[in-house]
Amino acid sequence: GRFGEFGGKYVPETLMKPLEEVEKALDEAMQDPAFKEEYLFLLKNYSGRPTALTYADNLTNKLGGAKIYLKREDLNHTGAHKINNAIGQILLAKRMGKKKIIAETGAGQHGVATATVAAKFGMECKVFMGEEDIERQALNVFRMKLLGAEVIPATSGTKTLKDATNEAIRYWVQHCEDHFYLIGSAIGPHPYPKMVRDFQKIIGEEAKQQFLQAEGKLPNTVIACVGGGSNAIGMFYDFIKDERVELIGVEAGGKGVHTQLHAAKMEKGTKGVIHGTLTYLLQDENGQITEPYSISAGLDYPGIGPEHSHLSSIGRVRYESVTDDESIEALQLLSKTEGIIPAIESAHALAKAFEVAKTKTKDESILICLSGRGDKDVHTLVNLLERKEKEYEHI
Amino acid sequence: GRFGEFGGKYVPETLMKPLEEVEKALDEAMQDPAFKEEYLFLLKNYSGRPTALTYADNLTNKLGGAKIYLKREDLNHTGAHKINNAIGQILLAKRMGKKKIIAETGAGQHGVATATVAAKFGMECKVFMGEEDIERQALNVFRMKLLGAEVIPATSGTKTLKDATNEAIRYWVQHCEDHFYLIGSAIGPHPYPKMVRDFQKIIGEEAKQQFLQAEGKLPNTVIACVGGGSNAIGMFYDFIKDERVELIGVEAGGKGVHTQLHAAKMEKGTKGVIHGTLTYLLQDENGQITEPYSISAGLDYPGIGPEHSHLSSIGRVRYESVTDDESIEALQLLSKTEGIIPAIESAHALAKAFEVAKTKTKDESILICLSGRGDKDVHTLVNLLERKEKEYEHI
Amino acid sequence: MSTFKQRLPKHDTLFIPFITAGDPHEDVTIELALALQKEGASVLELGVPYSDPLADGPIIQAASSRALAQGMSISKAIKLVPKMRKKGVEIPIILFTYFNPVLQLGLESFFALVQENEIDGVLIPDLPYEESTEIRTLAEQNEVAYISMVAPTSKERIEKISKDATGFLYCVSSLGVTGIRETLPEDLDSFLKEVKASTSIPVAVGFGISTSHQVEVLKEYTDGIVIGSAIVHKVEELQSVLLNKETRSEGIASFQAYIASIVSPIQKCEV
Amino acid sequence: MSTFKQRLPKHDTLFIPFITAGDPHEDVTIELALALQKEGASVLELGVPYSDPLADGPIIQAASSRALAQGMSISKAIKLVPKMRKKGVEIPIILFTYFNPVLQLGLESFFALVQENEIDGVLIPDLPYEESTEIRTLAEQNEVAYISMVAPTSKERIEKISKDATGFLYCVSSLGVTGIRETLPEDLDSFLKEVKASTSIPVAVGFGISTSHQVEVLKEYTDGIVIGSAIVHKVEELQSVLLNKETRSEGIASFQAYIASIVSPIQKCEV
Repeated sequence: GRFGEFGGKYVPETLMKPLEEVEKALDEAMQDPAFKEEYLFLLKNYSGRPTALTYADNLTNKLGGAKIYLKREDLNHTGAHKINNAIGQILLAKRMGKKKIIAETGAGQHGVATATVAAKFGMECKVFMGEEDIERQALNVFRMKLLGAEVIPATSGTKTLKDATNEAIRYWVQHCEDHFYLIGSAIGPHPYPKMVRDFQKIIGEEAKQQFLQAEGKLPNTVIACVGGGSNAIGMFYDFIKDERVELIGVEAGGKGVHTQLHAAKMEKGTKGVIHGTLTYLLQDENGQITEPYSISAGLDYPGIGPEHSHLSSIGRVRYESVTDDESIEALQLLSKTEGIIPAIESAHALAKAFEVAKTKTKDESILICLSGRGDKDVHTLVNLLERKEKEYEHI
Repeated sequence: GRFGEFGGKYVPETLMKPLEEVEKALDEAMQDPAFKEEYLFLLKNYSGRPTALTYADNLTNKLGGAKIYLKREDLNHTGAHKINNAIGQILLAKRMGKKKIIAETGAGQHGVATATVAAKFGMECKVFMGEEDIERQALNVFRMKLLGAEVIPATSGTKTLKDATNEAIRYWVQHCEDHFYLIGSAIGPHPYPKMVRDFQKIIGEEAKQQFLQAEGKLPNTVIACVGGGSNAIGMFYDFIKDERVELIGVEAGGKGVHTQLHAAKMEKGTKGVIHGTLTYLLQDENGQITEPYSISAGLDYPGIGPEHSHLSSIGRVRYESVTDDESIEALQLLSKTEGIIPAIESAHALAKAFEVAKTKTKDESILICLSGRGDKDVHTLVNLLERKEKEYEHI
Repeated sequence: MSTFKQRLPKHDTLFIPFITAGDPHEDVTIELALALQKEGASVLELGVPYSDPLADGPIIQAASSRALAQGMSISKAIKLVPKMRKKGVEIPIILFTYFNPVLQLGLESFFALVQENEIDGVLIPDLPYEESTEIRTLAEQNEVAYISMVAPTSKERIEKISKDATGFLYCVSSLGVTGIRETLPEDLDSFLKEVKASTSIPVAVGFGISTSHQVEVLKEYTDGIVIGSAIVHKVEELQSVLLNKETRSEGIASFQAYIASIVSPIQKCEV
Repeated sequence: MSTFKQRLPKHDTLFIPFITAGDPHEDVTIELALALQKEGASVLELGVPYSDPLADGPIIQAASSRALAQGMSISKAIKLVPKMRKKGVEIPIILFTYFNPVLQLGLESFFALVQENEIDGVLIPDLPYEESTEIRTLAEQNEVAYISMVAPTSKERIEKISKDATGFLYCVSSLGVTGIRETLPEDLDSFLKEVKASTSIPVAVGFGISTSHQVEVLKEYTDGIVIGSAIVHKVEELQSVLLNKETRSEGIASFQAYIASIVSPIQKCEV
């Protein structure tokens, strides 16, 4: 249950048995061709995979450097990569005979994905969500309810994703006998980070095939944004063995990593335990976990998936950060030149990729994981851009 | 330029030449394998086609009748079938050497699709939208702007889709030399209804293939909602020759076709000319076009595509209507049982399909065009369902 | 022979004004028609208000809305004509209407009404040549002029349109809808020359003409000048004066003075 | 031999109260410790407040927040213990802390601090058996008891956990986090019997115990009873009285009375 020194199971004893059961069921499922078949069937016929690989010709010409390719996870059912994992885990829950699902959510994307698969499988679904996030993301809350899920406000701590996760785990401790906890990112105690990776690695597998078909060779660089890191690990995994492919994970630099307002765990965090796993995280000198910040609700999580910590420690993946402003600029640029409004999360990967593209030749190419669509962020953007306009007027 | 007695070109003389040019360019393009290839390339690599065919197993079991299959146009880039046509027409515009695009939009879906392809092709884009709709659909307006389009308020008449279309046509009359008018539904003067059909018929072609693969036979019934009717004609077209397949178009019954508040052109309309085509439409005894009503912004258009009028007149397609309330119920049912939140437009087709399914045996099957996703409607639904709750409390 | 030709005055340059029936009131419309005749109108274009006037700019759209709010309809507009005749309007009257109201009456009934009510011609701006075969036949049978339009984009279409044109041939001055334009296209003269060469009936030009200067320049190249939006705009300005019965004659006088100022370059006397 | 065993009073049934260090103030914590000893506490569980206390219910979470707001930290909590000793607390003191604060100190430094400050045991609720090898070794080297937990879900895990347990073995009464429960699981007795059979060290039960009735019933099946949330809840109730120096002794008296009422079924005297 480790990735190098990272990972593990740092949970109350009560959860050890349920975790062992998940692990055992997962191992068996992964050996069972029927399980994989059903997983792939649903990805194709329910979520619409394979997702497209889009060559951003306009943008490539505009930047004048490396060719830019986008892996279009935004085209999945519910609008992001989250569904890949939700489908995998709900199939496992079904296999384990569970009929009740728990999930945590920040901005609501994983909550919507979980509520979606729970509806599809006729299961009861409880989504824990910070009280503050419930207010900020009212539309996603409504979507979850429409899908039949119960949204439970997390009122402890900072009332955001971190605390929603705490509450979900606490609820699970109490109800582990008949509930399956469907974690949304490559975090949490073993076997979750591995399981989430295995249900997300289809992103990179598909992208590699599609890229080879389009270009006849591997990309020079693969870039993905990292909050907990599920889209990134899913995108990177199949490329890890291709040593000449440069892999870059992009964290949320918020207002800048020199300030307190960021979510750059790799750059500014230290090793510690969060939500059951040993990894890099943001904490104070006493080991109290601190609240991260990012304009992107999907990236402001204080920890990072343990496999990323490992990939960083062995130097296979480079982790960098991008600020709020840089990500918004990238979002606007992609919208205007390619007609694709990306999620603000994904726009972090784009911002880094655009920067890198300019330093490369036209023979080189960059593959970016466009993890989700930006429709969910339009509210945030309206407020932000209106505020910017006003600030500008004041000058 | 006719479908039986319907269709034609009822436009000011100034537009006759531009229309002839569009027609000529279209005929040539359709003969050109390179054109079709680029169209299909973009559908695949940009919009993510083929869209999935989803078997709604839960729902089928729940209703206990015919098998229900959903053609998932909601999985397209930008969230609806609109993009199929927008891609086709912008390719034609490019072929004709045009660099400026005009479009009309009601709820904003076609506006977003047009702004999207205009961005992708580096073209200037003006979207005409009723002043009232601009207010009601602020998020879609923002999306269009983010994509670089200019949104021009239509301030005449009822300030909704009908008038936005009038304004777009007037603008086109004035600027037809360098502008391409990208119409969003199977309406307007010839060759638009035919062109839109030809760019949408991929829906039915794909669905038929997928259905044959899944079931080994044709569906008994194919159902689609009809506003202007582009998703419906796209879905039906490839099935028209399969005479044993029952085809049903579903119009918006609004508050009921016995009231004034509906958009049921086939059931309650009469023949006339609207936006350059002869077809069924809603009008008063003096031939003044009246304002339709539907909870669905995409269905409340006073006319219907002329090919539908033809298909109705020859008895090949049956047109029925579904009320606001029935569509919302269907929307909720699909969300809760299949984890798919459909657009309110598409929910009209669903409502009719569920009704029909119950009357059929388990050996029979129904194929429904799920024309778009419901995310865009969440605002409407929140308001509606909150109001219903309040009404309920008052009882 | 059509009544159009019989009624057409022998003016050197035809002045063809447009007003919307029922704007601001049908009584006023009658008086406006008379006033226009007094100021030398050769032909009157009487517009039927329509909910979706595709070929019109904002000024005539607004007039349509006002007239519809007054309850005006195609039948009522047609029935206004005998009242005009009674009051002394002798020039040809052309009914300007979109196609849909005609269709709702039914083509046969429409022409029966038109003929019965002493209307001399019909102009349907959204019924291009190719869609007008039946209506042209009916017009001919009913001895009603069917006014055809040609536009700067018409090019090789001019020939076929001209060939079947009756009454006068309406040249759209520039791309666009009706309205007031500061400047007219530079190549308008060559376009008009081409059209004139294609037909023996009078050629009139319209869309955007609003000043006496424009009239002065254009009369060299054309047999007639259509003025719509400028006139309708003046009616809108005078609306309240015209609606009030006590001030109406005062309003009509202002209206006439305005018309006189625009058409001053055209001689009123017959040739 | 560990200091835990040396300091453990020979009570028939061990009463093991839990309080959060620094809630509502570190001075109060010391007095509460003394008061608990007076009311027969056999072992004191001193909780280190933590930002993300996964194993705790709302009552102890709230106490953590209050203590953190007071500036409490793991080092400060550890350094409270000598002050308690100085005031007369003689029973074993167990530091209850989540793993992350320990990790930030570094395991070696942590144990050095623990030993130096006369702490007798360590309980880390989110460090299950499999992850605790290193820490158990260090605990042994430092002669500090490492308190292990078993839960109703532990099943076949009980054996290996028991084998390596030191101090006392903490049985979690039911699935869930800390808190006050009206009823305890029906099959708790058989679970406790099974655990007792697996070890020679005392077996204590905790999670959810809050009434003298529960204590009465449970003492038949267990060597000790842990009471946390009920006590912390009382502290929260008395918060303002306890914070005010003038009313503090009054508050401590109320606190003691409450404790006495819960633990009444347990004899205070040593066996």
